[in-house]
Amino acid sequence: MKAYEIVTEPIEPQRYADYVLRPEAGAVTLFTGHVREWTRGIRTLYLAYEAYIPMAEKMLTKIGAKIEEKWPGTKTAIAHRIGELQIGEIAVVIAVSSPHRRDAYEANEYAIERIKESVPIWKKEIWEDGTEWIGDQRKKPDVSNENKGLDSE
Amino acid sequence: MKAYEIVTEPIEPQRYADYVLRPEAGAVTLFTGHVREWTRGIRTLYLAYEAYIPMAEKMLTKIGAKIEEKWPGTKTAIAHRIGELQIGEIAVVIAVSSPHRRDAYEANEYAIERIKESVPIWKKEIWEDGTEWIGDQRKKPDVSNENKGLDSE
Amino acid sequence: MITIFYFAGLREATGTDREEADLAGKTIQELSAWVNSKYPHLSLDAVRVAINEEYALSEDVLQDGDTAALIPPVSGG
Amino acid sequence: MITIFYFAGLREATGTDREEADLAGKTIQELSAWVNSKYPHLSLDAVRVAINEEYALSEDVLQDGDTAALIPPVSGG
Repeated sequence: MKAYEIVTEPIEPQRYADYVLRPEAGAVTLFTGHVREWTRGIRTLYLAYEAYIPMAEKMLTKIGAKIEEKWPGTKTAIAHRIGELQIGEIAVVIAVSSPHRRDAYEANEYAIERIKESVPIWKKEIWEDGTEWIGDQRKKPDVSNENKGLDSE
Repeated sequence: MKAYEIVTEPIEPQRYADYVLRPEAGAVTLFTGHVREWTRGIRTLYLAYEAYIPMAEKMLTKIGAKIEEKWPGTKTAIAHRIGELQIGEIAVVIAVSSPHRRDAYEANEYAIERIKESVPIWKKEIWEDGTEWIGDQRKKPDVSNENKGLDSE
Repeated sequence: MITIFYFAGLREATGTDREEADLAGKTIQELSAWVNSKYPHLSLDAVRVAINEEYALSEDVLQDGDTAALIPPVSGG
Repeated sequence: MITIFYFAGLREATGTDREEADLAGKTIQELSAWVNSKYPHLSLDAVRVAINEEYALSEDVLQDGDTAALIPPVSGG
Protein backbone atom coordinates (compact mmCIF):
# COMPACT_ATOMS: atom_id res chain seq x y z
CA MET A 1 0.00 0.00 0.00
CA LYS A 2 0.91 3.65 -0.41
CA ALA A 3 0.08 6.22 2.27
CA TYR A 4 -2.04 8.18 -0.21
CA GLU A 5 -3.72 6.14 -2.88
CA ILE A 6 -6.64 5.56 -5.20
CA VAL A 7 -7.53 1.88 -5.21
CA THR A 8 -9.90 -0.36 -7.12
CA GLU A 9 -10.09 -3.25 -4.65
CA PRO A 10 -12.06 -3.32 -1.37
CA ILE A 11 -10.41 -1.19 1.32
CA GLU A 12 -9.12 -2.88 4.47
CA PRO A 13 -9.16 0.01 6.94
CA GLN A 14 -6.96 -1.67 9.54
CA ARG A 15 -3.98 -1.57 7.18
CA TYR A 16 -4.11 2.22 7.18
CA ALA A 17 -4.51 2.41 10.96
CA ASP A 18 -1.51 0.09 11.37
CA TYR A 19 0.49 2.19 8.94
CA VAL A 20 0.15 5.39 11.00
CA LEU A 21 0.79 3.84 14.42
CA ARG A 22 4.09 4.71 16.12
CA PRO A 23 5.40 4.40 19.70
CA GLU A 24 4.80 8.11 20.33
CA ALA A 25 1.17 7.96 19.12
CA GLY A 26 -1.42 7.80 21.85
CA ALA A 27 -4.44 8.17 19.60
CA VAL A 28 -5.52 6.89 16.22
CA THR A 29 -8.67 8.06 14.47
CA LEU A 30 -9.93 6.02 11.56
CA PHE A 31 -12.72 7.39 9.41
CA THR A 32 -14.48 5.25 6.86
CA GLY A 33 -17.05 6.61 4.43
CA HIS A 34 -19.55 3.96 3.35
CA VAL A 35 -22.09 3.63 0.57
CA ARG A 36 -25.41 4.50 2.17
CA GLU A 37 -28.59 2.87 0.97
CA TRP A 38 -31.00 5.70 1.76
CA THR A 39 -30.47 9.42 1.26
CA ARG A 40 -33.53 11.45 2.25
CA GLY A 41 -35.95 8.82 1.03
CA ILE A 42 -34.13 7.97 -2.19
CA ARG A 43 -32.81 4.44 -2.38
CA THR A 44 -29.35 3.96 -3.84
CA LEU A 45 -28.70 0.61 -5.50
CA TYR A 46 -24.96 1.12 -5.78
CA LEU A 47 -22.39 3.82 -6.56
CA ALA A 48 -19.75 4.21 -9.22
CA TYR A 49 -16.72 6.37 -8.48
CA GLU A 50 -14.21 7.69 -10.94
CA ALA A 51 -11.06 9.74 -10.34
CA TYR A 52 -8.37 11.65 -12.13
CA ILE A 53 -6.00 9.23 -10.50
CA PRO A 54 -2.56 10.91 -10.65
CA MET A 55 -3.93 14.30 -9.64
CA ALA A 56 -6.09 12.78 -6.90
CA GLU A 57 -3.13 10.94 -5.39
CA LYS A 58 -1.02 14.09 -5.55
CA MET A 59 -3.74 16.05 -3.77
CA LEU A 60 -4.21 13.41 -1.08
CA THR A 61 -0.46 13.56 -0.50
CA LYS A 62 -0.66 17.35 -0.19
CA ILE A 63 -3.52 17.09 2.29
CA GLY A 64 -1.40 14.73 4.37
CA ALA A 65 1.56 17.13 4.26
CA LYS A 66 -0.68 20.03 5.24
CA ILE A 67 -2.00 18.03 8.20
CA GLU A 68 1.48 17.20 9.41
CA GLU A 69 2.26 20.92 9.21
CA LYS A 70 -0.92 22.10 10.98
CA TRP A 71 -0.86 19.38 13.64
CA PRO A 72 2.81 18.58 14.33
CA GLY A 73 3.43 15.00 15.35
CA THR A 74 0.52 13.55 13.40
CA LYS A 75 0.89 10.92 10.69
CA THR A 76 -1.78 10.36 8.06
CA ALA A 77 -2.81 7.78 5.46
CA ILE A 78 -5.71 8.14 3.04
CA ALA A 79 -7.21 5.85 0.40
CA HIS A 80 -10.19 6.31 -1.88
CA ARG A 81 -11.70 3.49 -3.89
CA ILE A 82 -13.06 3.88 -7.41
CA GLY A 83 -15.24 1.66 -9.59
CA GLU A 84 -18.57 0.10 -8.56
CA LEU A 85 -19.28 -0.01 -4.83
CA GLN A 86 -22.14 -1.81 -3.16
CA ILE A 87 -24.18 -0.66 -0.14
CA GLY A 88 -22.05 -0.64 3.01
CA GLU A 89 -18.73 -0.83 1.18
CA ILE A 90 -15.96 1.61 2.04
CA ALA A 91 -15.37 4.46 -0.41
CA VAL A 92 -12.77 6.31 1.61
CA VAL A 93 -10.55 5.65 4.62
CA ILE A 94 -8.59 8.26 6.59
CA ALA A 95 -6.22 7.21 9.37
CA VAL A 96 -4.50 9.77 11.58
CA SER A 97 -2.23 9.05 14.52
CA SER A 98 -1.18 11.67 17.03
CA PRO A 99 0.37 11.90 20.47
CA HIS A 100 -2.89 13.45 21.72
CA ARG A 101 -6.44 12.66 20.75
CA ARG A 102 -7.74 16.17 20.00
CA ASP A 103 -5.36 16.54 17.07
CA ALA A 104 -6.26 13.11 15.72
CA TYR A 105 -9.96 14.01 15.58
CA GLU A 106 -9.44 17.47 14.13
CA ALA A 107 -6.92 16.42 11.53
CA ASN A 108 -9.07 13.52 10.42
CA GLU A 109 -12.13 15.71 9.93
CA TYR A 110 -10.01 18.29 8.14
CA ALA A 111 -8.91 15.58 5.69
CA ILE A 112 -12.41 14.51 4.73
CA GLU A 113 -13.52 18.13 4.30
CA ARG A 114 -10.61 18.82 1.99
CA ILE A 115 -11.27 15.65 -0.01
CA LYS A 116 -14.92 16.51 -0.54
CA GLU A 117 -14.03 20.03 -1.56
CA SER A 118 -11.23 19.62 -4.04
CA VAL A 119 -9.88 16.14 -4.79
CA PRO A 120 -10.84 15.12 -8.35
CA ILE A 121 -13.08 12.16 -7.57
CA TRP A 122 -16.67 11.81 -8.76
CA LYS A 123 -19.57 9.76 -7.57
CA LYS A 124 -22.40 8.49 -9.73
CA GLU A 125 -25.48 7.32 -7.89
CA ILE A 126 -27.44 4.48 -9.40
CA TRP A 127 -31.06 4.34 -8.23
CA GLU A 128 -33.93 2.10 -9.28
CA ASP A 129 -35.14 4.68 -11.79
CA GLY A 130 -32.03 6.41 -13.01
CA THR A 131 -28.49 7.56 -12.46
CA GLU A 132 -26.77 10.83 -11.79
CA TRP A 133 -23.29 12.19 -11.32
CA ILE A 134 -23.32 13.97 -8.01
CA GLY A 135 -21.74 17.31 -8.56
CA ASP A 136 -22.29 19.19 -5.37
CA GLN A 137 -22.80 17.37 -2.14
CA ARG A 138 -24.80 20.18 -0.63
CA LYS A 139 -27.57 19.29 -3.09
CA LYS A 140 -29.77 16.24 -3.15
CA PRO A 141 -30.15 14.15 -6.31
CA ASP A 142 -33.74 15.31 -6.85
CA VAL A 143 -33.01 19.01 -6.54
CA SER A 144 -29.71 19.28 -8.39
CA ASN A 145 -31.15 21.17 -11.35
CA GLU A 146 -28.32 23.65 -11.36
CA ASN A 147 -25.95 20.88 -12.27
CA LYS A 148 -28.07 19.38 -15.02
CA GLY A 149 -25.70 20.62 -17.65
CA LEU A 150 -23.10 18.25 -16.26
CA ASP A 151 -25.39 15.29 -15.80
CA SER A 152 -25.32 12.11 -17.72
CA GLU A 153 -29.08 12.01 -18.17
CA MET B 1 -18.48 -9.37 22.04
CA LYS B 2 -20.79 -6.94 23.80
CA ALA B 3 -21.38 -3.43 22.53
CA TYR B 4 -20.00 -1.98 25.80
CA GLU B 5 -17.40 -4.04 27.51
CA ILE B 6 -14.30 -4.27 29.65
CA VAL B 7 -11.96 -6.88 28.20
CA THR B 8 -8.69 -8.50 29.22
CA GLU B 9 -7.56 -9.73 25.80
CA PRO B 10 -6.08 -7.58 23.01
CA ILE B 11 -8.70 -5.43 21.31
CA GLU B 12 -9.45 -6.03 17.64
CA PRO B 13 -10.86 -2.64 16.61
CA GLN B 14 -12.41 -3.80 13.36
CA ARG B 15 -14.92 -5.96 15.23
CA TYR B 16 -16.38 -2.84 16.83
CA ALA B 17 -16.46 -0.96 13.53
CA ASP B 18 -18.25 -3.88 11.91
CA TYR B 19 -20.71 -4.05 14.79
CA VAL B 20 -21.92 -0.47 14.29
CA LEU B 21 -22.17 -0.55 10.49
CA ARG B 22 -25.69 -0.51 9.01
CA PRO B 23 -27.10 0.19 5.51
CA GLU B 24 -28.17 3.69 6.55
CA ALA B 25 -24.73 4.58 7.93
CA GLY B 26 -22.57 6.67 5.65
CA ALA B 27 -19.77 7.28 8.12
CA VAL B 28 -17.93 5.29 10.75
CA THR B 29 -15.38 6.81 13.13
CA LEU B 30 -13.12 4.49 15.02
CA PHE B 31 -10.97 5.86 17.80
CA THR B 32 -8.24 3.80 19.40
CA GLY B 33 -6.24 4.94 22.39
CA HIS B 34 -2.78 3.40 22.51
CA VAL B 35 -0.10 3.02 25.12
CA ARG B 36 2.39 5.78 24.36
CA GLU B 37 6.06 5.30 25.05
CA TRP B 38 6.98 8.91 25.75
CA THR B 39 5.00 11.47 27.71
CA ARG B 40 6.83 14.78 27.99
CA GLY B 41 10.22 13.18 28.23
CA ILE B 42 9.22 10.37 30.60
CA ARG B 43 9.54 6.91 29.16
CA THR B 44 6.74 4.47 29.93
CA LEU B 45 7.72 0.78 29.98
CA TYR B 46 4.13 -0.48 30.09
CA LEU B 47 0.78 0.30 31.66
CA ALA B 48 -1.51 -1.57 33.99
CA TYR B 49 -5.21 -0.79 33.92
CA GLU B 50 -7.80 -1.81 36.46
CA ALA B 51 -11.55 -1.20 36.48
CA TYR B 52 -14.60 -1.52 38.63
CA ILE B 53 -15.91 -3.78 35.92
CA PRO B 54 -19.70 -3.93 36.43
CA MET B 55 -19.96 -0.18 37.05
CA ALA B 56 -17.64 0.63 34.16
CA GLU B 57 -19.70 -1.47 31.74
CA LYS B 58 -22.91 0.13 32.98
CA MET B 59 -21.42 3.59 32.47
CA LEU B 60 -20.16 2.78 28.98
CA THR B 61 -23.67 1.58 28.15
CA LYS B 62 -25.11 4.84 29.47
CA ILE B 63 -22.65 6.87 27.41
CA GLY B 64 -23.79 4.95 24.33
CA ALA B 65 -27.46 5.60 25.16
CA LYS B 66 -26.73 9.29 25.70
CA ILE B 67 -24.98 9.47 22.34
CA GLU B 68 -27.90 7.85 20.53
CA GLU B 69 -30.15 10.44 22.19
CA LYS B 70 -27.93 13.45 21.41
CA TRP B 71 -27.09 12.35 17.85
CA PRO B 72 -30.14 10.46 16.55
CA GLY B 73 -29.32 7.74 14.06
CA THR B 74 -25.90 6.97 15.51
CA LYS B 75 -24.87 3.55 16.80
CA THR B 76 -21.97 3.11 19.21
CA ALA B 77 -19.72 0.38 20.59
CA ILE B 78 -17.00 0.86 23.21
CA ALA B 79 -14.45 -1.45 24.78
CA HIS B 80 -11.72 -0.80 27.31
CA ARG B 81 -8.99 -3.28 28.08
CA ILE B 82 -7.57 -3.88 31.56
CA GLY B 83 -4.47 -5.67 32.80
CA GLU B 84 -0.94 -5.10 31.55
CA LEU B 85 -0.60 -3.36 28.21
CA GLN B 86 2.59 -2.92 26.23
CA ILE B 87 3.65 0.13 24.18
CA GLY B 88 1.43 0.57 21.13
CA GLU B 89 -1.33 -1.73 22.38
CA ILE B 90 -4.93 -0.54 22.36
CA ALA B 91 -6.40 0.47 25.71
CA VAL B 92 -9.74 1.74 24.41
CA VAL B 93 -11.75 1.53 21.21
CA ILE B 94 -14.79 3.65 20.32
CA ALA B 95 -16.77 2.98 17.15
CA VAL B 96 -19.60 5.25 16.05
CA SER B 97 -21.63 4.95 12.88
CA SER B 98 -23.93 7.66 11.62
CA PRO B 99 -25.76 8.64 8.45
CA HIS B 100 -23.60 11.79 8.28
CA ARG B 101 -19.95 12.22 9.17
CA ARG B 102 -20.17 15.28 11.45
CA ASP B 103 -22.18 13.34 14.02
CA ALA B 104 -19.80 10.39 13.88
CA TYR B 105 -16.81 12.61 14.75
CA GLU B 106 -18.61 14.59 17.46
CA ALA B 107 -20.20 11.59 19.13
CA ASN B 108 -16.92 9.70 19.12
CA GLU B 109 -15.03 12.53 20.78
CA TYR B 110 -17.85 12.98 23.28
CA ALA B 111 -17.48 9.32 24.24
CA ILE B 112 -13.77 9.53 25.00
CA GLU B 113 -14.24 12.73 27.00
CA ARG B 114 -16.93 11.09 29.10
CA ILE B 115 -14.82 7.98 29.64
CA LYS B 116 -11.84 9.99 30.83
CA GLU B 117 -13.99 12.03 33.15
CA SER B 118 -16.12 9.47 34.96
CA VAL B 119 -15.82 5.79 34.02
CA PRO B 120 -14.16 3.89 36.91
CA ILE B 121 -10.99 2.75 35.17
CA TRP B 122 -7.48 3.48 36.46
CA LYS B 123 -4.15 3.53 34.77
CA LYS B 124 -0.86 2.77 36.47
CA GLU B 125 2.26 3.88 34.64
CA ILE B 126 5.35 1.77 34.99
CA TRP B 127 8.58 3.65 34.22
CA GLU B 128 12.18 2.59 34.49
CA ASP B 129 12.46 4.12 37.95
CA GLY B 130 9.05 3.71 39.49
CA THR B 131 5.31 3.41 39.14
CA GLU B 132 2.32 5.62 39.74
CA TRP B 133 -1.44 5.46 39.56
CA ILE B 134 -2.48 8.28 37.29
CA GLY B 135 -5.29 10.07 39.01
CA ASP B 136 -5.85 13.17 37.02
CA GLN B 137 -4.91 13.28 33.41
CA ARG B 138 -4.44 17.02 33.45
CA LYS B 139 -1.34 16.43 35.55
CA LYS B 140 1.92 14.89 34.52
CA PRO B 141 3.44 12.05 36.53
CA ASP B 142 6.26 14.23 37.84
CA VAL B 143 4.06 17.08 39.07
CA SER B 144 1.14 15.16 40.55
CA ASN B 145 1.99 16.01 44.15
CA GLU B 146 -1.61 16.83 44.98
CA ASN B 147 -2.53 13.22 44.41
CA LYS B 148 0.32 11.74 46.37
CA GLY B 149 -2.06 10.58 49.09
CA LEU B 150 -3.56 8.19 46.57
CA ASP B 151 -0.31 7.01 45.13
CA SER B 152 1.18 3.61 45.50
CA GLU B 153 4.65 4.89 46.18
CA MET C 1 -23.53 -4.87 56.53
CA ILE C 2 -22.01 -2.72 53.83
CA THR C 3 -19.31 -3.97 51.47
CA ILE C 4 -16.65 -1.35 50.72
CA PHE C 5 -14.52 -1.64 47.58
CA TYR C 6 -11.08 -0.06 47.20
CA PHE C 7 -9.50 0.46 43.81
CA ALA C 8 -6.14 1.41 42.33
CA GLY C 9 -4.05 3.53 44.72
CA LEU C 10 -6.64 3.13 47.48
CA ARG C 11 -6.44 -0.65 47.19
CA GLU C 12 -2.67 -0.53 47.47
CA ALA C 13 -2.70 2.00 50.31
CA THR C 14 -5.25 0.06 52.39
CA GLY C 15 -3.81 -3.31 51.47
CA THR C 16 -7.25 -4.68 50.67
CA ASP C 17 -9.69 -4.60 47.77
CA ARG C 18 -12.81 -4.96 49.92
CA GLU C 19 -14.05 -5.16 53.46
CA GLU C 20 -17.32 -5.35 55.36
CA ALA C 21 -18.45 -2.66 57.79
CA ASP C 22 -21.54 -2.11 59.89
CA LEU C 23 -22.53 1.19 58.31
CA ALA C 24 -26.20 0.65 57.36
CA GLY C 25 -28.16 3.83 58.04
CA LYS C 26 -25.04 6.00 57.73
CA THR C 27 -24.47 8.62 55.05
CA ILE C 28 -21.74 8.60 52.45
CA GLN C 29 -20.09 11.39 54.40
CA GLU C 30 -20.07 9.21 57.52
CA LEU C 31 -18.69 6.30 55.48
CA SER C 32 -15.82 8.53 54.33
CA ALA C 33 -15.14 9.58 57.92
CA TRP C 34 -15.09 5.91 58.98
CA VAL C 35 -12.60 5.05 56.22
CA ASN C 36 -10.48 8.06 57.10
CA SER C 37 -10.31 7.18 60.77
CA LYS C 38 -9.32 3.60 59.93
CA TYR C 39 -6.72 4.69 57.33
CA PRO C 40 -5.55 8.13 58.47
CA HIS C 41 -2.84 8.32 55.78
CA LEU C 42 -5.45 8.21 52.98
CA SER C 43 -6.51 11.43 51.34
CA LEU C 44 -10.11 11.13 50.20
CA ASP C 45 -10.37 14.70 48.89
CA ALA C 46 -10.83 13.80 45.25
CA VAL C 47 -12.47 10.44 45.88
CA ARG C 48 -16.06 9.88 44.77
CA VAL C 49 -18.27 7.16 46.21
CA ALA C 50 -20.57 4.88 44.23
CA ILE C 51 -23.38 2.95 45.89
CA ASN C 52 -24.42 -0.18 44.01
CA GLU C 53 -22.50 0.97 40.94
CA GLU C 54 -23.97 4.48 40.75
CA TYR C 55 -22.22 7.68 41.85
CA ALA C 56 -23.79 8.84 45.11
CA LEU C 57 -24.14 12.18 46.90
CA SER C 58 -22.52 12.74 50.28
CA GLU C 59 -25.92 12.89 51.99
CA ASP C 60 -27.18 9.61 50.49
CA VAL C 61 -27.86 6.93 53.10
CA LEU C 62 -26.49 3.40 53.02
CA GLN C 63 -28.84 0.46 53.33
CA ASP C 64 -28.00 -2.99 54.58
CA GLY C 65 -26.47 -5.06 51.77
CA ASP C 66 -25.27 -2.07 49.75
CA THR C 67 -21.89 -2.05 48.10
CA ALA C 68 -20.00 1.23 48.42
CA ALA C 69 -17.08 1.75 46.06
CA LEU C 70 -14.44 4.40 46.69
CA ILE C 71 -13.56 5.80 43.30
CA PRO C 72 -10.27 7.72 43.13
CA PRO C 73 -9.83 10.09 40.17
CA VAL C 74 -10.28 7.95 37.07
CA SER C 75 -7.71 7.66 34.30
CA GLY C 76 -9.15 5.38 31.64
CA GLY C 77 -8.81 5.94 27.93
CA MET D 1 -0.62 20.14 -28.86
CA ILE D 2 -2.65 20.13 -25.66
CA THR D 3 -4.34 17.01 -24.31
CA ILE D 4 -7.76 17.71 -22.79
CA PHE D 5 -9.26 15.27 -20.28
CA TYR D 6 -12.98 14.96 -19.61
CA PHE D 7 -14.31 13.29 -16.49
CA ALA D 8 -17.60 12.04 -15.08
CA GLY D 9 -20.59 13.90 -16.54
CA LEU D 10 -18.35 15.81 -18.94
CA ARG D 11 -16.94 12.55 -20.30
CA GLU D 12 -20.42 11.20 -20.87
CA ALA D 13 -21.71 14.44 -22.37
CA THR D 14 -18.80 14.81 -24.80
CA GLY D 15 -18.63 11.10 -25.53
CA THR D 16 -14.85 11.11 -25.04
CA ASP D 17 -12.42 10.97 -22.16
CA ARG D 18 -9.65 12.88 -23.94
CA GLU D 19 -8.79 14.69 -27.10
CA GLU D 20 -5.93 16.71 -28.58
CA ALA D 21 -6.29 20.35 -29.54
CA ASP D 22 -3.94 22.96 -30.93
CA LEU D 23 -4.23 25.38 -28.01
CA ALA D 24 -0.60 26.04 -27.03
CA GLY D 25 -0.22 29.71 -26.10
CA LYS D 26 -3.89 30.07 -25.25
CA THR D 27 -5.24 30.80 -21.78
CA ILE D 28 -7.48 28.55 -19.71
CA GLN D 29 -10.31 30.93 -20.46
CA GLU D 30 -9.70 30.46 -24.19
CA LEU D 31 -9.55 26.70 -23.70
CA SER D 32 -12.96 26.82 -22.01
CA ALA D 33 -14.35 28.90 -24.87
CA TRP D 34 -12.97 26.36 -27.34
CA VAL D 35 -14.61 23.47 -25.47
CA ASN D 36 -17.85 25.40 -25.22
CA SER D 37 -17.97 26.15 -28.91
CA LYS D 38 -17.31 22.50 -29.75
CA TYR D 39 -19.87 21.21 -27.21
CA PRO D 40 -22.45 23.99 -26.90
CA HIS D 41 -24.73 21.87 -24.64
CA LEU D 42 -22.06 21.73 -21.90
CA SER D 43 -22.29 24.10 -18.99
CA LEU D 44 -18.80 24.87 -17.72
CA ASP D 45 -19.92 27.30 -15.01
CA ALA D 46 -18.79 25.21 -12.06
CA VAL D 47 -15.96 23.46 -13.88
CA ARG D 48 -12.38 24.03 -12.77
CA VAL D 49 -9.38 23.36 -15.00
CA ALA D 50 -6.18 21.65 -13.96
CA ILE D 51 -2.99 21.96 -15.98
CA ASN D 52 -0.58 19.08 -15.51
CA GLU D 53 -2.51 17.93 -12.42
CA GLU D 54 -2.62 21.28 -10.65
CA TYR D 55 -5.63 23.59 -10.49
CA ALA D 56 -5.00 26.55 -12.79
CA LEU D 57 -6.24 30.14 -12.98
CA SER D 58 -8.28 31.32 -15.96
CA GLU D 59 -5.44 33.58 -17.13
CA ASP D 60 -2.78 30.82 -17.00
CA VAL D 61 -1.29 30.06 -20.42
CA LEU D 62 -1.07 26.58 -21.95
CA GLN D 63 2.26 25.32 -23.25
CA ASP D 64 2.84 22.71 -25.88
CA GLY D 65 2.58 19.23 -24.35
CA ASP D 66 0.43 20.29 -21.39
CA THR D 67 -2.49 18.22 -20.23
CA ALA D 68 -5.57 20.21 -19.31
CA ALA D 69 -8.22 18.42 -17.24
CA LEU D 70 -11.76 19.75 -16.99
CA ILE D 71 -12.82 19.07 -13.40
CA PRO D 72 -16.56 19.19 -12.75
CA PRO D 73 -17.64 19.69 -9.12
CA VAL D 74 -16.07 16.85 -7.19
CA SER D 75 -18.01 14.38 -5.05
CA GLY D 76 -15.53 12.02 -3.47
CA GLY D 77 -15.74 10.76 0.08
